[in-house]
Amino acid sequence: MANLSVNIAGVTFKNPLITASGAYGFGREYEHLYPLSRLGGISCKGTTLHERAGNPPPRIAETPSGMLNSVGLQNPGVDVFIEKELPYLRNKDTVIIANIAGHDPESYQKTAEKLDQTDVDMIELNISCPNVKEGGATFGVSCESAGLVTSLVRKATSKPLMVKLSPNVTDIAEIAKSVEAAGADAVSLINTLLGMRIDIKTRRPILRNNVGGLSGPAVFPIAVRMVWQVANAVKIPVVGMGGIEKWEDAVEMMMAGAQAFQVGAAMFYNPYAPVEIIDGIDRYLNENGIQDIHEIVGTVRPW
Amino acid sequence: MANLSVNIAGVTFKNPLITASGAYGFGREYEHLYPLSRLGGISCKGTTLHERAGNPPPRIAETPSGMLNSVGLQNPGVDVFIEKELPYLRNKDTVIIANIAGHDPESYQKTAEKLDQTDVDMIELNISCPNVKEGGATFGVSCESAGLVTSLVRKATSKPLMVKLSPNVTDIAEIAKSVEAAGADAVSLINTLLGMRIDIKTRRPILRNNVGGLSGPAVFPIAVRMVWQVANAVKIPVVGMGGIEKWEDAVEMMMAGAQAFQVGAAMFYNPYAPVEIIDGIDRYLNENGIQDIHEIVGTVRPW
Amino acid sequence: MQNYLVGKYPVIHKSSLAAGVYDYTLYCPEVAARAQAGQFVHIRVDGFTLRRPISICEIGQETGVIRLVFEVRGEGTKALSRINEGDLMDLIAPLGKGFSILPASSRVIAVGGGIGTPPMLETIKHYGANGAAVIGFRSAAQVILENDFVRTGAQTIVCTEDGSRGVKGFVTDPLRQLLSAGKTDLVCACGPAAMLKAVVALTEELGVRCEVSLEERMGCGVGACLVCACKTVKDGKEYYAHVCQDGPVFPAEEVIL
Amino acid sequence: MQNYLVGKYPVIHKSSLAAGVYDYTLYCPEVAARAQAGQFVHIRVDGFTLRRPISICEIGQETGVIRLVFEVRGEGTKALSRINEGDLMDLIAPLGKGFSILPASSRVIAVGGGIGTPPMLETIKHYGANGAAVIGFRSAAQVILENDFVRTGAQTIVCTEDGSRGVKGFVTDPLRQLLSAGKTDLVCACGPAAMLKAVVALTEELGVRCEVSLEERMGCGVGACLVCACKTVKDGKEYYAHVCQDGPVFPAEEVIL
Ligand SMILES: Cc1cc2nc3c(=O)[nH]c(=O)nc-3n(C[C@H](O)[C@H](O)[C@H](O)COP(=O)(O)OP(=O)(O)OC[C@H]3O[C@@H](n4cnc5c(N)ncnc54)[C@H](O)[C@@H]3O)c2cc1C
Ligand SMILES: Cc1cc2nc3c(=O)[nH]c(=O)nc-3n(C[C@H](O)[C@H](O)[C@H](O)COP(=O)(O)OP(=O)(O)OC[C@H]3O[C@@H](n4cnc5c(N)ncnc54)[C@H](O)[C@@H]3O)c2cc1C
Ligand SMILES: Cc1cc2nc3c(=O)[nH]c(=O)nc-3n(C[C@H](O)[C@H](O)[C@H](O)COP(=O)(O)O)c2cc1C
Ligand SMILES: Cc1cc2nc3c(=O)[nH]c(=O)nc-3n(C[C@H](O)[C@H](O)[C@H](O)COP(=O)(O)O)c2cc1C
Ligand code: FES
Ligand code: FES
Repeated sequence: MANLSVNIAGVTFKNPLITASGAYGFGREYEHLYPLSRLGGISCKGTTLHERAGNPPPRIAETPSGMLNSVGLQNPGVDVFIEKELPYLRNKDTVIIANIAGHDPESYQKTAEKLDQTDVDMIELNISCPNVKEGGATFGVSCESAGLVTSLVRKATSKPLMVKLSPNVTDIAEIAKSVEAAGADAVSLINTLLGMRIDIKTRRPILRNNVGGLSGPAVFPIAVRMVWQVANAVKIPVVGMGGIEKWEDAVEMMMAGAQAFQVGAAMFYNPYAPVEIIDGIDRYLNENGIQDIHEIVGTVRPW
Repeated sequence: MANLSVNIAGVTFKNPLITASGAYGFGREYEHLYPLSRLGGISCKGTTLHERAGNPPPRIAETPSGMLNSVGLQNPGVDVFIEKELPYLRNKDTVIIANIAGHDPESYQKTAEKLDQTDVDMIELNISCPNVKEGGATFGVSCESAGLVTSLVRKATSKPLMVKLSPNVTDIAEIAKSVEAAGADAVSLINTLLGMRIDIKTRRPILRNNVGGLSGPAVFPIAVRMVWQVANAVKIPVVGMGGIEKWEDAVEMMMAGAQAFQVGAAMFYNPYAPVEIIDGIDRYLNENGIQDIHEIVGTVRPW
Repeated sequence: MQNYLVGKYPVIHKSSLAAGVYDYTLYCPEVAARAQAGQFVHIRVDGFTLRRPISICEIGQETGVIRLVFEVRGEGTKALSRINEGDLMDLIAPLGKGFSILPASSRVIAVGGGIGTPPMLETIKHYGANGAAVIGFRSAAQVILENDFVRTGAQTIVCTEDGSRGVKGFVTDPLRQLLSAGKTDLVCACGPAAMLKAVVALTEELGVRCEVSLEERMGCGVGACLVCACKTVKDGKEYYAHVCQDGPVFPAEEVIL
Repeated sequence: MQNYLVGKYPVIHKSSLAAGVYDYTLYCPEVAARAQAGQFVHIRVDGFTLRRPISICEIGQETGVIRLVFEVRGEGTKALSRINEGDLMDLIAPLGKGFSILPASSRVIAVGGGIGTPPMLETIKHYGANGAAVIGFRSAAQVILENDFVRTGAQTIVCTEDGSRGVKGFVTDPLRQLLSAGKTDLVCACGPAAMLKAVVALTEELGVRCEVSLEERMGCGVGACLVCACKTVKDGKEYYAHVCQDGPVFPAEEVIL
């Protein structure tokens, strides 16, 4: 049996699969299909300091091999998260990652402070939500603001800190370097790409928010490229995501340099995707006589 | 019969469909399927001052609803283009757009100067080819350099000048504004998004160039969003492209703000795509009692 | 507590009820065993990222089947309509909260509009002759399921906007008459927003309990992704409920149409 | 001058020749009428952006059919292999430059390796008993088309790497013997790069004219997009030719393997 466990910023994941923030809730809706303990980790729905109603519907539009969403961080606020979701997840035997967003550096900081007192295993700092003006995307697109938010949150908590990067930038490796310098223990990427669809009958954007975040298989080649660039630019671990739908994609992402990976949209069409991907990787490693999953990380040999 | 003709920077296109640079050669390979006069225009394969061998193969990789290419501007140089391709195309009764690239501002300028003496109808300035170090992508990602190349070429020619923008940037509307200010008569977008695929069996990038440009339906929602942003930021006409495969997509792109559009990758799986799209738009306009194609341009009403 | 299934189930019957409207029967005993009127299934369509939600039209608990009736509206339903007898349909089912089930002796009126009509069939079945169904369509060519409703024993009133079949006009006129004729325990409605609005206004006016089934674009279909938001009011507070989990059926007083 | 067709043609026969190797016959008189040995077709696969290039294995000019033999290598060929008799295949065809056609009285040897074997069948047919075919496979289980080659009248030598069928070893040994036995006008080869390399070295050594069929990943398939580059030498100058238009068949002296 190959070793599937990975260690990211001091946290041990029993396998490298993490369900992506916002696409899996807190796992409640899937638990009767398979135990959540099968998952390496769960990145919880994005939480903010105070409750957020989210954007008006429609919040989703289909695109070729992908989808746009504009949920807009609907969530009950960090206090409810701590009271209600955390105790539920705590005894599921999987790594709990709190994903946080904010509308200014202080709200990020305060949210992180509250989580510092809890037993979440890791904080994922979302500075890249394209769906709300206050969703942090503005922080994620410049090195200065990305670094600033990261260093403030860094001071607010001693939890392992992973910063989630936006793909809507000219040079993602530069942003990664700046959050690394500001104290991030890991980076995760990519968040969604900003996109738009129009209903040609009504001549209105399908999303009530006009624009939304693109995810799903369509973005996979962009995600692989960015993970490769970032993994070559920073020393901290990289968690890759964007369009992973089958075990081959996960292996490709890891070869590009990801130590772990997240899966989002694929679970909408295939609720069993997480376990199928883990089982596929396990089979792949065994069939190829690979003892440890680490042996494939970053092994792509460029020409 | 609805009027399909559009005027961009003083050039009249009999319909808004232009075959995208690099995906259609000079039309020779398709002419026996339908006359090239059916096309609004042809944006010719990117030409450089001197011959270029292009990148080593493989130069193409498949992705979900898309493809990566890394042709690397293989072309015989602008002189051969002028001598051999231009006379051929000239009597095809369609608008000829010369697409030019360069490795430094001077080579752009010299290429434009040579074309200025010819009867090409329009120059498309490619500052966004991600496939060669000298392909201009570096010019396309900052406002300063994009503006600089544009103004040099502007001085070199009195031909209508369209600047082709890169999507690999944080704020494409800013770049559009800077090339507008530098004298561009129109902008076209999007060029390809930088992507990567890895063969997990060999652990090598599928493309010999490691990375390549993503195009095809996968990028369509990103292209629509960018066209919408740019059309709202500049006064010069916008030519939209990226993932258009059917007439509905073209109509959507025009509603987002494009006065004309280009079609690339779709022709690989459907060589008849150009005529099917034009016929579809024609039918759509007639069925909806729309007299003139201009009536749909930019008509999306945001929420 | 979730108890949906994920699986591929064979189509044992397919037919067309009207232009572009298809009628499928699937053999899926486990789904049929736990399904309730007003719930829906989420269907995977080859080549599309998002599943398509379709209401359950009829449930055969003994025969182990469910019936789905849908109209081709876009590319996804067009692709679905190419599935033939013998092929498999990939479902997440059953999903959501259905209509309240009152004692069979209750007076319940089902109101269906257009392609919102199918889920009302299973809903009204339970009440036999105590039920009534008012189903409205644009014109005669669109009328579907009339005989099926008649066979449940429910008084069945067909309306068409152009009067080409049944009562001319909207469902609200016959509904008002039925409601005025005697005490009604529950009105269940599914159809276009304008129809739901009128039905809710009418039942509110007459003080009759009412439940409506809503539609919204969906991602996961199971309550995890929060995309299928619809504005509702509870305890005087507005909030975004989620059609796939909190609905599709909501008490009329909670919805903001 | 281009003269390919774009169309959908019915599959009139399908069978399997070996594990994962499929044999299709399509009815497409217009394609058959203009196709030549060594040319290929570009097949659209539902759900995939890129078409798949497959060589023409046999051409029935009178019967109006072409035959395609391919191996499942990845997702696209897997999807293609699900196409059944009666279904349509969407082709751009015929494409590319085939093998040179010499007078039927010429001595021509066809060399095929693995799944590179199919195009050699139509190629050698033309020469009847003047032809010879050397076809190599990993082991007995992979051997395909042997009887078809025998039926052309050509002397047919099967090789397997493990000796489980025919001659043990690579195609080059029997090829050398055949070439030494008498004057050969042309060697035509298709197969893995290593095999082509060996065949080209051998024919060069013996001064025999040789043509090889190359593979490269393709976009348009018709010469417009320039993605299918392969390095060649002409008049002492290296340049990127394009497999879909300048090839797939090239004179051995022009290719750089
Ligand atoms: C709970 C529920 C039950 C439904 N039951 C039925 C039924 O029994 N019969 C029936 O004919 N239709 C039903 N619908 C509507 C049906 O889901 C849509 O007509 C269908 O999704 C359209 O898909 P498409 O691919 O044809 O259209 P497209 O416009 O191509 O679809 C694009 C995207 O928008 C979504 N979408 C488009 N219209 C709707 C809509 N009205 N509601 C939700 N999503 C939509 C699609 O699911 C898809 O994600 C129901 C919808 C919901 C929410
Ligand atoms: C001119 C020509 C003739 C051919 N004739 C035959 C034949 O007669 N029988 C046969 O079995 N195979 C033939 N091949 C190879 C065949 O095209 C590939 O095996 C097939 O494209 C693989 O597709 P896939 O989806 O299974 O693999 P994937 O790896 O999933 O394909 C991904 C992409 O890579 C391309 N690709 C992968 N391998 C090759 C390859 N070897 N050559 C070209 N493109 C490739 C695919 O076309 C696709 O675009 C030929 C190739 C060429 C260029
Ligand atoms: C419906 C939806 C909601 C999301 N919400 C969040 C969120 O709250 N916080 C966050 O960091 N990312 C969020 N994301 C982004 C995903 O976590 C992930 O980065 C992205 O979807 C790419 O992965 P995928 O292609 O596998 O879906 C959301 C994505 C979707 C589809
Ligand atoms: C094979 C290939 C070659 C290309 N070569 C060029 C080029 O030389 N110059 C250029 O400006 N764009 C080039 N492009 C980009 C296209 O013109 C277009 O911007 C892009 O493909 C998006 O459109 P699509 O999604 O319809 O293909 C090329 C694209 C492809 C697929
Ligand atoms: S569709 Fe995901 S929560 Fe309703
Ligand atoms: S595949 Fe387009 S030129 Fe060969």
